[in-house]
Amino acid sequence: MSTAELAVTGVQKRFGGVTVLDGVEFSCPADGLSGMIGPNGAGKSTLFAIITGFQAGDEGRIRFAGRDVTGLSAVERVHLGLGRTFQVPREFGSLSVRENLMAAAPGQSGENLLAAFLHPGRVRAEEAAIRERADAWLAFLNLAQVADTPAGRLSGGQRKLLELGRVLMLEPKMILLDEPFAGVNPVLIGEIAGRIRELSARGIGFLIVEHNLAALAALVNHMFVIDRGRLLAEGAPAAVLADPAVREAYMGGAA
Amino acid sequence: MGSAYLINLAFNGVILGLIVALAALSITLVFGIARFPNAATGDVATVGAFAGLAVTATGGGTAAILGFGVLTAAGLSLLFYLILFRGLADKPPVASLIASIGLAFFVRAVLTFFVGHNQQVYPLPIVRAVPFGPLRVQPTDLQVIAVAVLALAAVFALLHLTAIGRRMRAVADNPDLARASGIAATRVLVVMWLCAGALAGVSGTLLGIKTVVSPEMGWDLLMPAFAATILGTIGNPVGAVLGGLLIGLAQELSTPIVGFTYKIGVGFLVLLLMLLVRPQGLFAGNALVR
Amino acid sequence: MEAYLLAVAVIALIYTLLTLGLNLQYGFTGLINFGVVGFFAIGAYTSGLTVLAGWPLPVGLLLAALAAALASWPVGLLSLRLRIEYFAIVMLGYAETIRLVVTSESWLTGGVRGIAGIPSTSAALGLQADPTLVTFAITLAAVVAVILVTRHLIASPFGRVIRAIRDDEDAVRALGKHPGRFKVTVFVLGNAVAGLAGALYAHYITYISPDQFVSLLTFYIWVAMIMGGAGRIGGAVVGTVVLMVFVEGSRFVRDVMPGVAEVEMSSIRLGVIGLALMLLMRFRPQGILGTKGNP
Amino acid sequence: MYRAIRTAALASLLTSVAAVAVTVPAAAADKTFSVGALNPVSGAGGTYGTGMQKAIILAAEEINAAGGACGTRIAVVAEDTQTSPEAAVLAAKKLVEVNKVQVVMGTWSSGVTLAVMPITTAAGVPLMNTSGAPAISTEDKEDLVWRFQATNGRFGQAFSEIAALRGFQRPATMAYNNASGLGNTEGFEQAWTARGGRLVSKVVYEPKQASYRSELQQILAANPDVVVMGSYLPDTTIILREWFQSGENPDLKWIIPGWAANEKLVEALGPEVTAGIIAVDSISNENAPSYARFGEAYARATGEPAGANVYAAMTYDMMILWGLAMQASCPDLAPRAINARLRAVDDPTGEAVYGFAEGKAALEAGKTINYEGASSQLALDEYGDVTPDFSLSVITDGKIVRERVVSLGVK
Repeated sequence: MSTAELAVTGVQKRFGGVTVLDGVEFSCPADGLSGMIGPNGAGKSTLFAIITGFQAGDEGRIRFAGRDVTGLSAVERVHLGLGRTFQVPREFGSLSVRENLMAAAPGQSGENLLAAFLHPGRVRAEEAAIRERADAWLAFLNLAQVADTPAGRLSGGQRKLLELGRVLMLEPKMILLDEPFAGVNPVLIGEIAGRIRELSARGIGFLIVEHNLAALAALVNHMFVIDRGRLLAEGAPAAVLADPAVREAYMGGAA
Repeated sequence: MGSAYLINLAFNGVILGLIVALAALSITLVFGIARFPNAATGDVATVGAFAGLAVTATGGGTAAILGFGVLTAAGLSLLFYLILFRGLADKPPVASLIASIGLAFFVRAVLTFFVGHNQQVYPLPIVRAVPFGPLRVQPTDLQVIAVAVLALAAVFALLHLTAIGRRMRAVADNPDLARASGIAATRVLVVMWLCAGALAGVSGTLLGIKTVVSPEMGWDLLMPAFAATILGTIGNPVGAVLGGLLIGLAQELSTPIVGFTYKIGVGFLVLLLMLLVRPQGLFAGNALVR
Repeated sequence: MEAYLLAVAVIALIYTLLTLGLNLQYGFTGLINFGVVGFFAIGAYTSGLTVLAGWPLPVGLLLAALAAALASWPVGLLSLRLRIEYFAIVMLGYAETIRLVVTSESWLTGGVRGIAGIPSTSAALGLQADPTLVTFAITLAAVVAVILVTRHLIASPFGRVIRAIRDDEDAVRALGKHPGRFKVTVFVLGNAVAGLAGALYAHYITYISPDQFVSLLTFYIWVAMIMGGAGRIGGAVVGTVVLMVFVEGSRFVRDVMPGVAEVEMSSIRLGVIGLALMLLMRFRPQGILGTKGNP
Repeated sequence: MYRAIRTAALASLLTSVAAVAVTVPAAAADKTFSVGALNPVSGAGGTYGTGMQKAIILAAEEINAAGGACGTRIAVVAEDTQTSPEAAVLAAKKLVEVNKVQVVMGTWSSGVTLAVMPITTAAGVPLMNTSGAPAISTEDKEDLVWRFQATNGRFGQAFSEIAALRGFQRPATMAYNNASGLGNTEGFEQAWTARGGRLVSKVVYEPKQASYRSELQQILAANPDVVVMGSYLPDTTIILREWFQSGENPDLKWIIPGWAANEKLVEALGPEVTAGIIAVDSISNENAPSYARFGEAYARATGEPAGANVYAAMTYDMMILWGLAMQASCPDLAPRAINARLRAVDDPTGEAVYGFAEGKAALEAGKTINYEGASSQLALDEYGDVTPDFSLSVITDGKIVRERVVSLGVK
């Protein structure tokens, strides 16, 4: 068991009388490129929220980067290098695209009110550096031409890229993407997938929840299938998609 | 300061609490379904009380006051939904909250413009209290209790025994459902606003019977009603009623300790303490459903 | 005429301070503060009592801002645990409680009788000049200072985060930043400005009593902020000017239109404020000047 | 045709502007003295403000009809305090700075008077008010503030006088938590304990409540024989109804200020509940010729009896007294000079006069005068406060019947 991994053991979650997660267990390498699928209502979103610390599970443990993070807040998990995006992009609509990225930069002394007034020189120098990094990521994500546009005016696909850029400012070890392809046109899907592949090659890990099975299968190396709150199958994408149990679950889920 | 004194204080608290509970129930219904705290609730209650006054001019008694007051308040509540709150439904709840404060001011301004600031009184006979052991029960108290309990029972029956009530609870549970089911949701909202207005009307007329009718009475009722609503968890009808009673009791029973000027603050203090311990309200759990 | 306009301007500037403080909280950070008048009152009483006790005016102003900040800190912390609508109502109650304390603790505040004979700004500074002029100068300086500080703050990394919080708090958390720390700071800061405004008010009117600190003032300030456009510094100034022209203008309307029954003026004022709140929320939530989506 | 109408309209507009421009200097040449009427036309004092303003104008007309004071006509500029200190401050600034008034009269609530005082005093302009708060006397360092209403404390003294007259032994007090409510009951307590009596219980209550039963319970538990109230109409209505309904202490008597124990109270509660209530009010100088003259003019101007607005008589007296002081100060019409003559035209040793024309004639004849006002005999004391009489009325069969007039006596 390597320390550089995300491991989920025995996670349970109930809402009222409904069991949403029923002892999910899996682990994936923190520098790998993994995908997660499952029919509607399988509990993916809840699991995602529990892994990132936005919800608390009733039972079970989450380990990340060699630590038990179960009791940590969402903010603390980010500090350990676990980044996330949202299913529906949650850009800061009134901030410009560049500001969205700059806001994400960690460890800014200008975020301290006193420092913002007392050490203008230091804050200015930091800002210049942060801006440079933000612009570099914007160029990488092909968003440089909209850097000064309010984020609220971007198209759906651009918002997905923006969210990715924002997470990248955190210099995370691993990023959890929640449906990065949902509502994005095929051309942009290709572009987003290309960026993810390149980032993965640079050593950033990904766990991607997605409904677009074809696009996901083409992107990831390893796939998990969740159904009725449990891990149903895992393995190479082709093998998983060929698994009769998985097909059954998807048929059943559709009915 | 014997037990008789305390029993009487507690009884006062219950009567006060019931009137607050009715307004709180109105607020909680609106919050559970339309998703914002309606600050105009108090002023709808005031209009109900004034409407009751209008029937006394033609010789109406308690029943006529209540009936007409409740009808007017219910109609007004629906009207406000149609002309104001419906158009705000797609904006953040804060927009509706601020607009409802504006509406409250506007209603009060219209009232004071036409009837002035002077107090009015329902011309009902004043009857002596009947002693029950140490307790002195006034006939109006019995009326207040009976009407309040009836109104509360009617609302709970509506919510739990009728098809539209079940749908109201479903919408309260899941706001997306409201969006998905179009026309049905409109019917739910119409019934809900009528119901909320009627409850405010009962609260206003009962307050008028107990005290005097003045344009400011509803706004003054609003703070304790809000406190009761939060205390019992916004959107929870049982909680709203118990919250109202709790605030009434806490205010009156605290007077031997904190005195009379601070007793209004006690309701708020209870609320603050509760929020520190249980930020989600006393009766957490999902909205109107459980 | 100049002196009268100057007097109106002083009140307008004091309101502008309140609007600027609220704008920082709601306009830039999305915090709902329905307790503005409470912190205004704390500032007024703190500075009034301090200067009456013989301390110099700057100490009074400073303590006023500090006291308001201190009083808002615990409720600011509470705001982090509460839903936004709960907090809105809690703040209404908090302002009312402050008024209740001021009313009841008469050994300190004079109770319902209030405090008379508070030294005016010029008296407190030992100047012979017209108190209105001195208050005007100090208040104007305060407004300019608050505007400059706010602008610097909004442009700073701190300001970027609070604007991000207004747009989406969960997304800020996903970036590894605690929204709470920022929200409490902004809440306390905005209320310190309200406290300062209260102090200037006390030394201008020179008499304060609980009756002067009712929730209507809070809503005046909300109207001013929303009219000018939440999240716009210039909007706070414009909104307050529009409000003052309306409130004071009604005085002159009566001279022109004697047909309007005079007793009903207060009803009309309240009604117009109410109508303005409704119409703005319904049709121009971004304010009179604001453009949609780009504050 | 259309064009002609427009030209005509324009021409008439221009002429009217020109006319205004001409009349202003003409009026100035005729010598006018500007008086600011600063009354609570809207807000809580709205019931009285309009009448108070009318009374000032009536008095000014009376002075002008008598050829003015010291050959000078009085011009009244009216403003609304909105019964709010902040609005009043702006109104006062406008009066003093824009309209250049040289005296301000008619502020009503204590908060307003206390807020306006520093402005008028700084401008050297006297201020005449109808407020009750004692602080007004102590804050008036330059003797520029004059009070035409009984202080809260004097009301309390009157209550005590009446309680003693009626032979009560065990009084309790209930006060609405504001300056006036507290002033009345504390004034009573002071005067009563000075007589060697003591209170059996006292309660201060917050207004705007649905029920005062808990407060009442505490009072009734002490078994008082009379409750002295510092209250207003709505709370008095509720308290009395709850007392009656409770059936406790049915023989209890109530001493209530006149602004709460009035026809409206009887209308709200009926004759049975209100039977025996003792209503105390400061009264106008009802038997004086000045009151008769004022009452007639007031009724003609407003269509209401003078008795409906006790403050109107006070503001009337302000204007008349000021006019007489102007006459006495003639030819020096500086505000401070006139201010210094106010006591001189209210001199107890002087010849009693009941109107401006009469007073002016006496002054011109070189006599010392004592203006006997419509609101009271005035008798301004060292603080500039008047000493009015009080009425003791008892509600009997739903009617408010006056029993006697109580004078606290002039020091």
